[in-house]
Amino acid sequence: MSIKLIRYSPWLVHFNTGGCNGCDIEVLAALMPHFDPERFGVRLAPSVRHGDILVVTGAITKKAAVRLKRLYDQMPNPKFVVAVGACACDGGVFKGAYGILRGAKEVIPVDAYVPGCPPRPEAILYGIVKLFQKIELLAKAKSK
Amino acid sequence: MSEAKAVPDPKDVLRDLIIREELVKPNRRVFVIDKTKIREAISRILKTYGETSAYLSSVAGVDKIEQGIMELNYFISILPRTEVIVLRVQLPRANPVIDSILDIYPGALNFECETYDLLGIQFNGNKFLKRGFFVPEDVVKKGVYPLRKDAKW
Amino acid sequence: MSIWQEILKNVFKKPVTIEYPKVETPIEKDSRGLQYADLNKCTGCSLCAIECPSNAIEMRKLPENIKLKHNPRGLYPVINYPSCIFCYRCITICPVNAFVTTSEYRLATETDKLFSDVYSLKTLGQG
Amino acid sequence: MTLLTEAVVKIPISLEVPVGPQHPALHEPVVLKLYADGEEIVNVEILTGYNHRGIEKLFEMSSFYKGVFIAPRICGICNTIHANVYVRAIEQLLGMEPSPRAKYLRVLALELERIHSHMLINAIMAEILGYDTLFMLIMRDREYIMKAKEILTGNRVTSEYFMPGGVRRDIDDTKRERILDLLKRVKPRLEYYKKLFETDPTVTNRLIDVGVLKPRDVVLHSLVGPVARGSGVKTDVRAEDRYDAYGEVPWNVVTRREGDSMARMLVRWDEALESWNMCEYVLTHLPGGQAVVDERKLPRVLPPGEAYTRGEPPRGELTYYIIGYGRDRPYRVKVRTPSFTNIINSGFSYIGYSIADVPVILVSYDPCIACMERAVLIKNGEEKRLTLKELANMKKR
Repeated sequence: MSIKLIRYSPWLVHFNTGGCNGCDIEVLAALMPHFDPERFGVRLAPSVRHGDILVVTGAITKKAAVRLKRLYDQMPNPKFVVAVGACACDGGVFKGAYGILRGAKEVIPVDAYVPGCPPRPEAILYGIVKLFQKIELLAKAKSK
Repeated sequence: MSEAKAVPDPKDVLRDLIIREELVKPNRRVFVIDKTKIREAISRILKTYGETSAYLSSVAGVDKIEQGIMELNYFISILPRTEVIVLRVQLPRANPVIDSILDIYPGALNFECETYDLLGIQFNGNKFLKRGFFVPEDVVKKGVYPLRKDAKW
Repeated sequence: MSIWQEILKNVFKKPVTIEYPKVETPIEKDSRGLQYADLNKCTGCSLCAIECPSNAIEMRKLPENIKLKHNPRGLYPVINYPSCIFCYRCITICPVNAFVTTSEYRLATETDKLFSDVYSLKTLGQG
Repeated sequence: MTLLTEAVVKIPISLEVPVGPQHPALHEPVVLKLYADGEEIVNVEILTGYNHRGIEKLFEMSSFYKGVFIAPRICGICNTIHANVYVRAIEQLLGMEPSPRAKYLRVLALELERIHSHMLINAIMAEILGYDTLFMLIMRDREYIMKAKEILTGNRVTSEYFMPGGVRRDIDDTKRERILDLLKRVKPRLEYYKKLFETDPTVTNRLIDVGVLKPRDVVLHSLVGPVARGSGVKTDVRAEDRYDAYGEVPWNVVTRREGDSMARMLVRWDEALESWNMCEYVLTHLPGGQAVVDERKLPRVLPPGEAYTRGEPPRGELTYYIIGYGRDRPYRVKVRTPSFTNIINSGFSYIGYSIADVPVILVSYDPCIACMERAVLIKNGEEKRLTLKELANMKKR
């Protein structure tokens, strides 16, 4: 039941793990009046402890990976992770550099991937909508 | 134009320190100087042009493994001449040590820390140097300087 | 006085918000979106896979039942979209202009693998 | 400075406030560790490395043309200038010269980016001050610039617009008209926001006389860009090097004498208006000819040599030092980003101001925001997490 409730007003936690800020300004733009996701109750949570969906952007640097894991552990259950951008999905152009890991999936479980470098704000919202569909399926499976 | 004439040429300022002159594209003059003279050269530039018109633009270390040396390029932007000059020093690769210019140019802090962390060039007199300024822990533990050409991790 | 003008203006103005999933946002037709190889033109030269900055392209063998005269090696490029940075280097470097470009951006997936082989193989059917 | 630190460590009530671990915008994000005596800041320690991706090594490992696409990913907000400076370094090695039309189009892309970046940082400043309406309004009008950028380059943020020898796509007359139309909508808004920043007490009360920098400090600490120009140091690489078409397009270097946070923000508004004029000039005086370069015909191997090119991103001087050694990949690439000096070397400027002023001063250096979302406040062993905004409001409590 609790999984289903998230759908009504999921709060995002945005964490940049060391990317170029391109995805960050697109996540920011997706929350701006032009798209206004507060129509669905989506908004940025002031703290991880209030969040439902963790939006990871940027290449996962080794120093930030430790913090990402800690952040994920601090989030209340049920929690979901969206990896935004090529770097968070599997390293993007930085594959093979000594400072980074290949994608957020090496640190935490990821539920949805949004490709693009950076993805458009519409694409990010589409990714979140896609996650909702997944959540709904999960809720159905649980209620059975 | 008359203003530009009043500003002395950096070549005249550093005349007795220059070992040889090179050129970096596009039209940046390189003055190769001895590694012990770097402090003198920089304080001379600062004195000549004044404290508000010449700033340290960048410090680039290069590992030249075939010649067994490390090169350190100080890029200095001289505002009244709208020119960038390069001071180049060469250090032995086995023991790359140079005097810090931190007390002359406080702006050298980030460059010296970065160069130490990535290339392992020691700056005498800079006590802010530490490993892990940029480089992740696991690379630091192995004692590897990632920008050296023989670095493996 | 001016504040009343401002209020009146804002009352009759349309809101800037685009109700996104219901209403499509206006997108440039030539903005960089999903791209895939057209197998009618591709010669399997692997240049795109070599040049790709993010190594998102792998060369795969064509399915057994397909034999193409212009593609003697039987290879074709498959793009992994979550890894692709949509720089279109593959398109500008391709010697035979074998790539099809679209402005499709809705690519979100639940796995970290989303390959372009489906789109590429479809091009053969179209003829 | 060191004496002060030691003194503070001994005072039991002193406060240690690390701001952020996260500072993604720069190629080197930082933690600001503030040591405060009561409300007054006595020392700032800057820790780095959370964003170190090893890009300089990556350049050495991949070919020159892959580097053209790696360079923009150093910073997403100033990506066009990164690509531009890198590409110009390659052009220097190759001895190539882009066509006049390509030069004008490059200036257009760079200046559109400058407008949107300056609007973004001013919006962030408004948000830090608690002025959310202004934040939303500026972000709304910024979308017009993003649209113009999309029409020109094909993507909203990362443009991939530059190639040695020219640009990667051209514009036709309809596109030109559309960009002009979008720009015309933005200009009155830019003027309005500038006036707002000058007169609105919500903004002026927090910004004036906060974080004053003297010209001498600016130059000795290698601070660049609007930070230096706000203190009266006339440094602008566009005027010094006159790269691309900056020698032909008429424009002025904006400087201010005050040196406080307000001066830095107003320099940004003035520059945005200046960029607007440049964009309009470029669009109305676009020379004809070929702008798009055929990438298949570019040489794969570059001659040995060294090139040191500079550019002026929205945040200050950006330099690339590239050594080629006769192969298809560079021997060494050294990147100096503006925020690298502006943030790490500016620790001295916080001293003497109160904790609530720190976010204001930091944002006025344009650290590529979003980043500093979280601060930890440690007091008497208790740990409390604060957002940057809460930190800014601490004075009022």
